Amino acid sequence: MTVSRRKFLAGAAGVAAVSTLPTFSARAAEDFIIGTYGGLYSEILDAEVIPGFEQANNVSVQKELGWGSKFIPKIIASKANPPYDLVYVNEDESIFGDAAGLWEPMQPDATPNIAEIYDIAKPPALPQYTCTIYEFTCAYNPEKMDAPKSWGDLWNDKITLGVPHISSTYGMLFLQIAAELNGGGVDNLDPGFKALEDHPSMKIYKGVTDGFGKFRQGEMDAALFYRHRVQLLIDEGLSLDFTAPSEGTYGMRTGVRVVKNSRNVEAAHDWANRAMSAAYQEAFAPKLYSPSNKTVTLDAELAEKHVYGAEKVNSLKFGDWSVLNPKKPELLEKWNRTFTG
Amino acid sequence: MSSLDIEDVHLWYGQFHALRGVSLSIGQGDFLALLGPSGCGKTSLLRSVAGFVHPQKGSIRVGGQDVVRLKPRERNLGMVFQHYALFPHMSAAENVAFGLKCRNVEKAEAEERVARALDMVGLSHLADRKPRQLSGGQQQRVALARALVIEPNVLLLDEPLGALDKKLRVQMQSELKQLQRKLGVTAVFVTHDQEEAMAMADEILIMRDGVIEQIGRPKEIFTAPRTSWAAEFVGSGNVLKGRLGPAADGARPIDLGPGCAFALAEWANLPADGEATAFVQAEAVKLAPANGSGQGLEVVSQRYLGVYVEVQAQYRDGVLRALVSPEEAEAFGVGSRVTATAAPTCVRPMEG
Amino acid sequence: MIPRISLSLWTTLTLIFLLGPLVIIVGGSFTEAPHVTFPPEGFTLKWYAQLMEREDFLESFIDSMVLAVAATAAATILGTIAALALARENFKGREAFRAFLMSPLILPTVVTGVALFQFIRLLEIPSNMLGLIIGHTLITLPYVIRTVGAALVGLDKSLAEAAEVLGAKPARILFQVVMPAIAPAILVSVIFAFIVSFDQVTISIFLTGPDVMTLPIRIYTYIEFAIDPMIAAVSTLLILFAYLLVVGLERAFGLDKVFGKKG
Amino acid sequence: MADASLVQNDTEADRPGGPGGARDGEIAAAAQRRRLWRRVFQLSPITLLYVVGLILPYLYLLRMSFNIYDPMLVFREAFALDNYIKLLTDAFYLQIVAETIWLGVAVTLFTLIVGYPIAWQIARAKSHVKSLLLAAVLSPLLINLVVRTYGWLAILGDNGILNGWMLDLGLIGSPLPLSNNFWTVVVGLGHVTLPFMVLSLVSVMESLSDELLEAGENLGASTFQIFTDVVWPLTWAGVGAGSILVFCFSISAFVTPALLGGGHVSTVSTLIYEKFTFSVNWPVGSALVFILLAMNMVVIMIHGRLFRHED
Repeated sequence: MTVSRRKFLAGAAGVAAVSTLPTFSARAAEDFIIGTYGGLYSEILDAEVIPGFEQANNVSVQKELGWGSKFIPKIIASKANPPYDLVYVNEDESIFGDAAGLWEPMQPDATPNIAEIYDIAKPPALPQYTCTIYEFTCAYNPEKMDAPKSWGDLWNDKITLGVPHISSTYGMLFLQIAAELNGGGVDNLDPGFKALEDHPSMKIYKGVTDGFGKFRQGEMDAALFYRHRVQLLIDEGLSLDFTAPSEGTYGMRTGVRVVKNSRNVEAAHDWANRAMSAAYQEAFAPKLYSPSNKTVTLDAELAEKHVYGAEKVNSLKFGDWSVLNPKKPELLEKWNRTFTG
Repeated sequence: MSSLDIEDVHLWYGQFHALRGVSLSIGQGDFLALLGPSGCGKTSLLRSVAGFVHPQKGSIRVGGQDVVRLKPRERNLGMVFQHYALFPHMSAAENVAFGLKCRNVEKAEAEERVARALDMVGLSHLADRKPRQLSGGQQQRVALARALVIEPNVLLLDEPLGALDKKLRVQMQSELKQLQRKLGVTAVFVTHDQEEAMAMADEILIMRDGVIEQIGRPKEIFTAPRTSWAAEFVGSGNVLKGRLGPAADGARPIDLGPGCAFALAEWANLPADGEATAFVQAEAVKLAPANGSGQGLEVVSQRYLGVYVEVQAQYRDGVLRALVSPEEAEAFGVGSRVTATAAPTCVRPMEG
Repeated sequence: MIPRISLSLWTTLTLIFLLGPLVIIVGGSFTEAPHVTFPPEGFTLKWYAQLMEREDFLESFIDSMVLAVAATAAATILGTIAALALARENFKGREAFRAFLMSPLILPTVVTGVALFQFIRLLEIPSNMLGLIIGHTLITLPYVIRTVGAALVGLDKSLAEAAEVLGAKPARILFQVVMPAIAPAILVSVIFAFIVSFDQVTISIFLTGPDVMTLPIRIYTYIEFAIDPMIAAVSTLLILFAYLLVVGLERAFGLDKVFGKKG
Repeated sequence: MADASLVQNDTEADRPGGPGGARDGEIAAAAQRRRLWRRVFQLSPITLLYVVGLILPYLYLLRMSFNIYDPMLVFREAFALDNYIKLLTDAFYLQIVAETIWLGVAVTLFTLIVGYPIAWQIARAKSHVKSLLLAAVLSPLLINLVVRTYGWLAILGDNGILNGWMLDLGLIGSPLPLSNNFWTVVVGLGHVTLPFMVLSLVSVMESLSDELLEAGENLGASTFQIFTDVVWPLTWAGVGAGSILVFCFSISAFVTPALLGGGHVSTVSTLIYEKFTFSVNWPVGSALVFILLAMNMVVIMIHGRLFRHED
């Protein structure tokens, strides 16, 4: 009894001591660290991208899974010795980091594939190596309402409107749409707050998982939502459809940036170049991540489900992040004032 | 203050038959001691009266009213628990006042009664102390005051003195008895200490394995135990077993071997011939030096008990105990030979 | 009678409340539908089979194990020494020091994580595991100090006195009298610390890195659309694991010493 | 370990000087030095850990809270009280602070009401029933925080399991709005903090003897009176120990309020998280941390008053 207890404690202490040892060793030079998304995204990277990249650059890729909102604070906290070589970011985060000096300057020469990217997804339109283009469409339940012609049709007391939380890119865009419908705009978002607040029946959703749950449970009848994710729900058999209202739809460009003071700038640019390649984007296309590369060709059935083709891509509107980014603290505060408590 | 009548009470704990048809009756103001070894059912009986256990059969009447269906709080019985069960977060006075509060006694009256109760047990000066600031004896008194202040129909005491040292216990015994007399409250007292029972009770009930072995006045229990088990338990004398002889001089001798000359003055209920069992108190045994060596009984030990000396002598079937004065005892040293006898009226027949 | 019935009814409702989410998750792990449904549709083990092929989840499980064992060991050793010291040293500001040691409980764990991360980056410590161990040790220490401290308060002083009278040296008193007497409390704190560390999300969010990714964070980043039945399967296995751990420790050391006694 | 005696009591020896000559003084001084070293030896490892893992990081945050937010640079070095002044003069933030406290109190009351009876059952149960009940009470701790939270969403949603059952049974005509409000968060937090409350209560209730309850009953107290006058005051210490754990846990939680509150519940903790991640406003976020900390201290002081040991 006494012996077993002592052994147990000694064993535990031993395991603890040994287990920490290897982790004290400093980060090896050949490690290449990226901050990227979990779930499906990371699985495709593992299967389709990383093996080839490792071989070409003689590095070992290590992923940290998360989101830009987690990567960016970590980069800010350790500017001189960044925890990543490269991170995946949304357009607003890319622009924010540019202003805050978090990125290595873009090198078009080191990333020749940038030539194949749609103009709206690369400098000067956007300082980012873009690999995916999303559309925020207007999803609605056809059993509850007719296809909305305008975003304004969502202000309708027969339906519950899903409103994305402000802490996401599309949350701010929807706020802007609401403002624009009511005489405001990117410089004056107050009418948007008022419109959301006045909606007879609205429900806030926080992120895609929450949105999925609320659509599945029938808690939301219409909402601005990722188009490819609505498609997933439709394929699942939910009574759902999507449409582009007359005011148009917003898009979002996601890509990578090389983190300032990266120890593998060269390899990082190679990754960026690959992320913009047709091969990379074709690997992601079956899972409905829409390409930013003009040369990617998709068969008709798949193309139907994608933000695809120059005409479609160029029809998208984009947020003016140089204006919106600095407003984030203020918007968050106003949001909390309006909708909580 | 009421009489207590218990009739044919049976109690099972699952398969275990703890009380097997107990009946007794005590009058108003009487003090009954429940005596018996642990596990005999005495505490179960007390708790049945209090209402904490529910006999499956039988009736319990307090002052003529059947209380079996009443909850403990409706029975108006005072109880002093083995470990006092004082509420640790309340002062002595608050503890005593608790029962009055439950009865919605008016505040002024309650205060007065609490003060009186505390005064009665001599603790007025410690009214504001918490139980853990009191000594064992003081806690005991608070528990007693708490049980009495509600003017209970019957006072139940569950080995209340068990946790005290001997000197304090003896002192509390007499105080308790005096108080009970003075208030005239009917009391039932559980103990496993026969001396305590003798010292305090008007009536003693000896229990064994869930049945009443004997009930009677202390003197009766002491001088005439009904069975040899009771005699052993009380431990006050000798159980004699032997063949009865024919009557002579109004008594029938009982054959216990050489050196013993005992006879029964009362034999009406005994068989005309054959084995009989009798009881004789140690004090009643008279010893005399035997004539000549090898005759009579051999004294095997002497035990000094203060007023008396207990002399043990080996007879044919065992050891005979006799209480003699210290002066007399000098004649009966260990190894000396004696003869033993007793007045025939002191030798009582038993049930075996 | 009525109070007793309502007490039982209330307890039953409480048990449903406590176990409800568990039942749904465990049930959901066997569903044939692509997302967790209740009651489950059909019965399949395919989600478990799918999970078995996931090396990343296995790696995260190992990371979490290593971390939880290290943090638990560190917290138990440091916490027990501190509790012993607090129980017998009588210095000025002892109560303030005790309160200070309990402070990780009152600090929001996510902030502790952020603050610790910033500080570790400031020192340019390259190991994320070290940061995680420090963080987890800090948030589990109060449980150890509380539990062991409470046991020391209740410890019969005459035990140590008796040993001293018998001529035992201080070290012997500590290891053969005091430690065995508080062993159940130490065991309880080991269990608590392990569970708290193993399931810690908030402090780990910023402290995990490419070299270590604990299982709760893996789950957190894996959930994209909904809890799919594979996540339900992971959770079910973890519940099973935790139960086995508690039962195993209980068998080995006897929890009844702590929770079994009745006044 | 120089002296492991538990019976050691330093108070007397600590008294400097006293009667006796210089030699005695020397011995006393040596003993005092030994004691000092012993304390240093025992308490320095843990102190070091706290300094490195807690004090220095928080000091860094404290310094940050005096900086000024800058949309471009994240923060500008400064030494200004602006953040605190802004937060403490803004009714909105004060309201969030008040709501956070209310959330903590509500969860504490919830766990107390739900947990007290089951703690009583556990304390009075026979050993095998006791083990089962304890296992059930501990089970919320065994399930992953995120998974558990989504589990609650599945149960409490408009068309969730609970509403579904109640509709099927005809108890309600239309779904009740059970999710995404303050009380959903209370239920979710109450679920995971219940073990802390129940275990604290059980340990106190177990030392409550049956004799005390019987004494109350015998003296004529009703079940209610026994509860209010005997059981409740004697388990008050357990309530105190449990409530401080539950309260602190609740006000510093952020995943549960963020997910179960459906964007309608803000606490100081969710606010801090958003300030650090979404709006990258570290100075204000840091200042909020210290406001939360001050709030905690006040609550703990009040708690200490409320649950003060007598004598």
